[in-house]
Amino acid sequence: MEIAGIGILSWITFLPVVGMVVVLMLPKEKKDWLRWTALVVAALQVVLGAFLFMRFDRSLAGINTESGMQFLEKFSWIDVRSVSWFGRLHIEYFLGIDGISVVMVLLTALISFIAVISSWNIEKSLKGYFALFLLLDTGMMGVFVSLDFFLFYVFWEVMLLPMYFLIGVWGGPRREYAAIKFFLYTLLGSVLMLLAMIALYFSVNVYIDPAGGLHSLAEAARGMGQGWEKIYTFNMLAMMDPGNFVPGSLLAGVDTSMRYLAYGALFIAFAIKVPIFPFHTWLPDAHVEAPTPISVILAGVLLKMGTYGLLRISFPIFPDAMRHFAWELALLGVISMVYGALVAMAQTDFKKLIAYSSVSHMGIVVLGMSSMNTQGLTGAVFQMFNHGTITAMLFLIVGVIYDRAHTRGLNEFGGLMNQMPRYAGAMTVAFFAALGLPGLSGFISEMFSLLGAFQTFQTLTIIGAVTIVLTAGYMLWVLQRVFLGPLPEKWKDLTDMNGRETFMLATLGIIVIFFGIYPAPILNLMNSSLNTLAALLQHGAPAAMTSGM
Amino acid sequence: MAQDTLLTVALAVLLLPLAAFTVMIFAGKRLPRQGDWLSTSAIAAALILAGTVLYGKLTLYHADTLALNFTWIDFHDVPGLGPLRIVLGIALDNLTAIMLVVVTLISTLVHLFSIGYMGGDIRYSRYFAYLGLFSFSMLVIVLANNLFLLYVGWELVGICSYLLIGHWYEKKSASNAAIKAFVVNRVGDFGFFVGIAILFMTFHTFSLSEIFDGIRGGHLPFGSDWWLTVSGVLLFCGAVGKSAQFPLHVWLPDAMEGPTPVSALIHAATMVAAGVYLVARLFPIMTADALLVIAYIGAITAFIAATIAIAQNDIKKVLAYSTISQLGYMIMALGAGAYTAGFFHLVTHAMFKAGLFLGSGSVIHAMHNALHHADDHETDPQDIRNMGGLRAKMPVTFWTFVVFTLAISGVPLTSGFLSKDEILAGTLAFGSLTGHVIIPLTGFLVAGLTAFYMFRLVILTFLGEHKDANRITHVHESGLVMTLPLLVLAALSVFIFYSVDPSGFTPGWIARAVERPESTVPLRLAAPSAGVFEEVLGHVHLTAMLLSLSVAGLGMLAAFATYYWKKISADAVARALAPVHAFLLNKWYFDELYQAVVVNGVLGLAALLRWVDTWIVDGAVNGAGRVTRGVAFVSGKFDTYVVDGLVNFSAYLSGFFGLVLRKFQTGRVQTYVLFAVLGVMVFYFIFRLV
Amino acid sequence: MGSLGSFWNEFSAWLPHVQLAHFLIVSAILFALGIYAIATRRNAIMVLMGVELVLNAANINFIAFSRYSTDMNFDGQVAAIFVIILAAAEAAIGLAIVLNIYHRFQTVNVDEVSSLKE
Amino acid sequence: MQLFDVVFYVFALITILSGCVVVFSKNIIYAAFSLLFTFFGVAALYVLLHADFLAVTQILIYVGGILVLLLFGVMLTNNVISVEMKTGTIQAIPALIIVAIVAGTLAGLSYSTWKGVAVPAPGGPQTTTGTLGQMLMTSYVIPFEIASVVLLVALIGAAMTARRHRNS
Amino acid sequence: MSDHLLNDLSLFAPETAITLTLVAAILADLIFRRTPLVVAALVLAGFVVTGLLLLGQTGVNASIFTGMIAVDSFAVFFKTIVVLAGILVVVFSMESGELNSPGRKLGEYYALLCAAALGMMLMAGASNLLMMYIAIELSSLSSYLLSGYTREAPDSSEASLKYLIYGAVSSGLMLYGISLMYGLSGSLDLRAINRALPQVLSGGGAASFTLLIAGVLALAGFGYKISAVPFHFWTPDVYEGAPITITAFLSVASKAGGFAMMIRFFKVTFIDAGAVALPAGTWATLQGFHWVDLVAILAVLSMTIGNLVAVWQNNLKRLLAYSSIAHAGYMLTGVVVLSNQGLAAIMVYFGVYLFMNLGAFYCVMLIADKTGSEDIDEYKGIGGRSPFLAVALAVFLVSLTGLPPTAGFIGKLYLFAALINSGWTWLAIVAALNSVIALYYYVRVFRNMFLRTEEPSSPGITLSWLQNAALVVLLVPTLLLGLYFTPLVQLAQASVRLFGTP
Repeated sequence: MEIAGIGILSWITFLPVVGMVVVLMLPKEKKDWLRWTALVVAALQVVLGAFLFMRFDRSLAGINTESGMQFLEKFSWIDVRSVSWFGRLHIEYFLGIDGISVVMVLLTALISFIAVISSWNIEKSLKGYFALFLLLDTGMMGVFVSLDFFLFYVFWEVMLLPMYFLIGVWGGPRREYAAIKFFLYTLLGSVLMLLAMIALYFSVNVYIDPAGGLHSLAEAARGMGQGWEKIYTFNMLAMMDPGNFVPGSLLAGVDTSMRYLAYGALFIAFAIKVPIFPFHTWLPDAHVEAPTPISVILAGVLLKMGTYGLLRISFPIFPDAMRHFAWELALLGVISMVYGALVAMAQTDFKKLIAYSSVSHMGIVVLGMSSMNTQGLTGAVFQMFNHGTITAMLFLIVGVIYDRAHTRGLNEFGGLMNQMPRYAGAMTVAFFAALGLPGLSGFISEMFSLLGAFQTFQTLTIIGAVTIVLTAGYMLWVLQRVFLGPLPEKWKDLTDMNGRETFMLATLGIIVIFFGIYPAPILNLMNSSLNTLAALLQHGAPAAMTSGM
Repeated sequence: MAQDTLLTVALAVLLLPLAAFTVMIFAGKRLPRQGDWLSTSAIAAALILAGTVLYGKLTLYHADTLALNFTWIDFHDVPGLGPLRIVLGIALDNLTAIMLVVVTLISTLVHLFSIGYMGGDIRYSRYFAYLGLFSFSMLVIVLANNLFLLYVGWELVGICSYLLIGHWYEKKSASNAAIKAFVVNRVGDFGFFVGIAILFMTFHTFSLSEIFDGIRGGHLPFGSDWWLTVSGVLLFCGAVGKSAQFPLHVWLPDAMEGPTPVSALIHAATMVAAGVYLVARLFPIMTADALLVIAYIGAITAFIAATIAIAQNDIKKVLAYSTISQLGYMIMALGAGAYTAGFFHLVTHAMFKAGLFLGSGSVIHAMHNALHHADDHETDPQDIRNMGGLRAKMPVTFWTFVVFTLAISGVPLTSGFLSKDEILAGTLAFGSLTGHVIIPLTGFLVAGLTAFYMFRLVILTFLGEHKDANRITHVHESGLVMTLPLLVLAALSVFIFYSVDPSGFTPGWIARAVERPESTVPLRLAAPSAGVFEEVLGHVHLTAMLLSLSVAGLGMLAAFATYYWKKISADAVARALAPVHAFLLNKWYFDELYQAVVVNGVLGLAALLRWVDTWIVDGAVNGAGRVTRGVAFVSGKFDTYVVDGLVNFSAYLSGFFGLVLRKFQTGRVQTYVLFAVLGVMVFYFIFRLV
Repeated sequence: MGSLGSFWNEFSAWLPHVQLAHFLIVSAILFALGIYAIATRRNAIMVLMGVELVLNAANINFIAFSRYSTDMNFDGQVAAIFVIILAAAEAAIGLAIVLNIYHRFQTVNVDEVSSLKE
Repeated sequence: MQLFDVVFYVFALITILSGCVVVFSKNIIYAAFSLLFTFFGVAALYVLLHADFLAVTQILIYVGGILVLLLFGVMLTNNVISVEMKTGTIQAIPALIIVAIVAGTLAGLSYSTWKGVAVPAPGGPQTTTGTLGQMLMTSYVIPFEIASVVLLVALIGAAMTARRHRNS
Repeated sequence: MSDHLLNDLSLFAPETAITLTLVAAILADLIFRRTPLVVAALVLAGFVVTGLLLLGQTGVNASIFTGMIAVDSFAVFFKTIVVLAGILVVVFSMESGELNSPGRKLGEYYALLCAAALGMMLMAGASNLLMMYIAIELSSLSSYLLSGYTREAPDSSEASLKYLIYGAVSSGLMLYGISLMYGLSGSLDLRAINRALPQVLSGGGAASFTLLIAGVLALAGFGYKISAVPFHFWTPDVYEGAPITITAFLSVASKAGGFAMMIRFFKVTFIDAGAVALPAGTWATLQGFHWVDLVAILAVLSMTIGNLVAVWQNNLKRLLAYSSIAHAGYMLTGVVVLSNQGLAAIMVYFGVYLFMNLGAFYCVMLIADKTGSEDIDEYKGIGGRSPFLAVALAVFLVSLTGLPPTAGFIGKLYLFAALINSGWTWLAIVAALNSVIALYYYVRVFRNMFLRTEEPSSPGITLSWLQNAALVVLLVPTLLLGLYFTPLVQLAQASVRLFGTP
């Protein structure tokens, strides 16, 4: 699948970089040119995303097999052939997607597109803004398409700095604090990930043939070709094969304390991103201070990177540790759910409330994932998508009102329902979706997450399900405080949404409703992948892992 | 008519209101007359189709269950389970067919009534749109053959209820009531959901018939009898919420903040009956213990609500509590095993209670106009103490109201007599079978109470003298669009539509169409079978009828004695029993209790956690932070000091150490030299020890 | 106590007969004195004197080891020569810098030359 | 105790005591002059260790070069006429403790490690000069050359600093 | 004999070249008094020639001048770092406002720079304790003079004096340590000491304690050169007081020499030649002296204290000084690892550190030349006024933090990899957490540059073409090596060979 000799995944990932270069070359004054460049790039990404969606083979599973991955691109990137004592360092530029990542790629393309539109009224140093924005876009996309851990890590980190600046320069009054908090938190997580990655690297051996193809040890045992060489690897898929672990290496074996430690390090890295209680406190600050489009990106895509990381890396590579800590994981998910909901309830700042609701909603994802069965995983991945669209809507909604009223105090509003009917319509869809109303996409994912989790952890799920009451409580309460009741005198002049705002919210709203009624198109994408993943998690290591050591 | 045709028509019944909703929500305002005709005709068409379906079903496929399924989500080959599909679909049995007609009928009448009642409302088209959505959602519940769709419809009717209760959201009380309704319902749904989760986990399907088959095959949740009962009770929780059963009944009276036709449709006839319908649907999986719980919950609800109704003065509140009480009746009936009677009462109650609400709506409408005319904004148009003597001014309303009242009180020749009588007989039979005599006792007591408070309502509203002669002159009978529905409902409150035999001894067509389904639970857990139950029922039927007639008569007599003939002074009684009266007037203090315990508890917890989040989780720094910064409290700028993070904490710590360490950098090189030498010696001694 | 006593007996027997360790101990004391001078004297020139003491101490070590090594190896002595040369160079540069400081600050008190800190 | 031992103790005492004066004296002139004795004492120890060339070098370079340099420094930076010749000490107490530990440790270690080494290496040339010269030209030629660079640097540096004084 | 000597001399060509440059610089200074640029150009050419001569030594593995100096790939690598740093610093110096004030001649400056470079190159190659001492002294003496070079600034003189005193003590301590080593082993040659040590250590307790204190004293000398805690105290003061060019040179070249020497000292002296059956590329240390733990503690202290104190600095030079202490700590972790992998990691780190650290100092210099201040508060709004310079500085700082896709990440990656692969997980965790702390103070600079509003009146900083070119030269490897680091890694892996080790 190539366009002009370059694979489609590379296109979708690096288009923003191209856009960034264009933006940097444009003169500062041509603000509309800058905006349109970004928009065109984002739109092209959506087009490519649509293309991926159509051409994606629903029957391939992916997860831990290369043959199951699609749109593969694989080139040798770094290849240091040298001394015996280090071995050959071979890092691949390895892109590919399966059912989990394709959903995230679509989400990223979509949310980026929306966020560009929502950036239209940003005036301050527009050039820098879009340059950073597009770099961020590449980072996010890259995380979801890379299958090489090293590459994954690079993309993961590439996204940090633009985010820091986007919050720090274009944010609210306490932007510096929020930005540095975000940066430090995330970096703390990622250095731990780095260590785990290195530990994995030195634990996994594969054979490389002269053409650069990798072969698992099992394959090599069946019949080694000429000039095959044993190397360590960053290849995630190789890491998922327990047979590739070097006996006696750091992470070899099953249920060893080192494996738990590495899993824990990865977990913290991802948990900070999700964020899972108690690593969540950067989120409210970052959200509150970030400008609207960045909040949208943050909630819509960035948080997903955490859960995606768990699904893509932690679970398949450490199924044993995952199983061992599944209950704890579920517990944290439940705490996030209930805690996030309760704290949200006590907020008076609109944006902060939504930020905490994100904690709660992402908790559902975590709970669903911890279930280790298809229903729960499906719910979780679908919830990732839905939370992306729904929370993006919610933040856009806050942005709309903030642009007009310059305040986000929940208690300062009221009665906007009549004043801004279109706005009210969008808001109704978003809020009802957030509280899990059937017919809207959030419901299905929450339902399956909980149903799946219930199979594995009855008591925890029951506790977690309390949030369906709490969420209804605070969401409707917000609705009441902002939209119902009499309209305060000072807001008599608020205008309804303009065409641009309506377009964004309508697009997302339609998606939310469509997938709420008929989720099959998106569930079909991930189904076989998640079945495979569930099987991997349930049955864990194939015989090679237990007997080979 | 072929099966497929029948199902297609049923599907059309389902989709017509949805189509109306879609058009109305987007284009309603731009249509002529804001599209009320569109909604009304859509639902009327649905009614006709529903009638066809009912006829076709009863005549052609009396004993069959027709189903239409489609695969909604295909999980393919799920590890550990094999192929898993989420199959959704609709099923058409007699119960469904009847419900279809009931729902569309009431809905059509309410639409009609609303044209008059809601005329001139600022959100007129929106109102009709929501009615359409509600009808659709309710039909989803009715038609669903699986728990998933049931739950979907369940939530959707909840949200419609929310939207419609909050229709006049400028009033804080209205939006509060809307939130309360939804959230309280969600509490019930929580149990419902867990119940579904248990069943799904056990059977990996949402389909009711498959679940029944599974249980019949001896496959129990967690392999335990107890869990079967629990899942039944949990599913029943949904009904507790939706049908406003004790202890979640508190939302329904508040829901009267919505427009009266909405109360009639949603909060009297259909949605609240969905709980009853749910229990009926799930009857086969209920164990004897679960049924007992259900019966008791129903009885308690019926009793509490009836007592409260006596002391209420708001016309709609009285009706609301009456609804709760009657719903308790139905639930109790189902719990007792009087399946058919319970369902039958659902149908008849739908007619006369909708009628009562619409009648009250007519009264309120008239009162409202009169007060408006008199430029009186103080007087409550819904307070029955401000009414009286409306009979002459509103004859149609009055006479239909009387019919409805007779029906609810169970006076012979009305539909209510038929259904209520059967319920009481059923409870009596249950009492004699199981020894739980409190159930029938409550049943009879509540029957008496019902007659009493309903007649109290009629007398205070329509009979006697009006309080304000000036005002009464401005009271007028409502227009045809409002009275017509009343007349229709009044007609439908007569026995003849349900059974040719007014005595109730020969079962009517509904009773024949709807038979108690076989229980699927293992025999050791099941309630006495239908056959056994019927037999006992036959023995006690006459007794029950006589008893019910006498208590109803007593109730009526008491009402007349107190409020019409004034032989007994209501005030004196109230004074004599002041604590009881206050207790009843304040609805057993449920709201206060919930406010104090649940609402404040949750909000308090939320506030506490917010505090914890900013202080402990996010602000572990502050213990230390305060020491250094001194007087965070005094400064009043609490937040600036408070909102720091764990990151700040570690940053603080590292900063602190940095601060201390940099003090070593004195600028005096000789000190550095000394440190270096000291360093050497320290290293030496440390490693010497190691 | 016994071990301390036996140590003392051994030590007092060892003390009068000059051997390698005697030189080393003198060197150690000289070394310590040098360090003390560097660390405490305020006058920069005194500090430089301390440095010379330290270097001398090391030289005593080198030469003593050279003398007492089994093969009379001269490496130590050569090292000492180089140390002396370097000490001279260091002293020259040190003095130049100190003079520079004196011109700049009008003092040679090291502790007064401490504007760079923290 | 033989003569060797007595001589050793005499010079060792001279070295250490004059060293003490250098370190503890309040007057910089006293200190500078007692440094002279220290250097002499060390030179004498070298003689005892059969390092005659080094003893001479010590006297020539240290006494003739370094000490004179230091004295010039003293003169240049102190007004000799004024009585302000005294220089105080700082942080004496902590330094004393640390330095005592250093001395104790080093002396103790030297004693315990080398207390058994009693016999000097046998023979060897009577004078060391020739051997040293040969070594400097063979195995130590590179250090020797580098040392010359060091001296060149010292020269440049001193000149640079000195010229700067003139400029300013 | 003379053949031998000639051969040795040919292998000594780079050092000879730099020595000749030194002499030439002095002469040129006397001849071309009016045109100081000539000296600069001459020295630059000298450094370049030295560099080219170094290239010719690729693959050599020899010991010259009777074991005084080793010419091996390891030494060549570090010499190259020194020479590259020298070239860049000469380029920096050519347009430094601080140095090129009217009426100042830079002849001695360049000559001393050559001398310092010579000393550092010798440090990299020295395989004899005496040679090491002389090399240290040569580089130190030149550095004392260089850091006191600017006459107007009293800070500069003060820095010079402090450096001198601290340096004298450190080298004195080291010398005493060397003398004890000599006493224990009877030799100054590292390999001879290595051969003698097992017998010494077998003798029992006292000798091993003496070896311990000798090692610790020697470590004081190394620690001072690489500014490791607790021998780091001079670093901030000297870095702040010295001319920025010299600070930059010290922070890279001096460290490079120090590390090379330290590694050679520990690896050659304490290698257990008798150990068998070790995996390729790893080696064992002699029992009886736990220098590995010692260095590990030194590493932890250096990075932690360096980072923590850096948080509080307001002067950017001083901040970078503490950051360089912390970086020394990171690199020390590589010494802890007893394998070629650790050495390679240090070298990779150095290859990267050269560019990023010099780059950071260069940016600071360019800004200070304009604003006259190194205070972080003065950096407000620079991002708006001089975007290229600010972005360049940001890239260097990001790289120092160790975030991808910059080269600094590769350095960290290799160090962590070496640590984890050899089981030093806790050390890796400490190092990783430290890089989070480091972010905190680097970000302060970003914040002032980009987040704080600029004062509209302040003019932008215009750079000459040479300065722009120099920035680009530093910027390109900093970014490129982050994405494609094969050459650097190959070079490092090829350079782990130390003469006299298996």
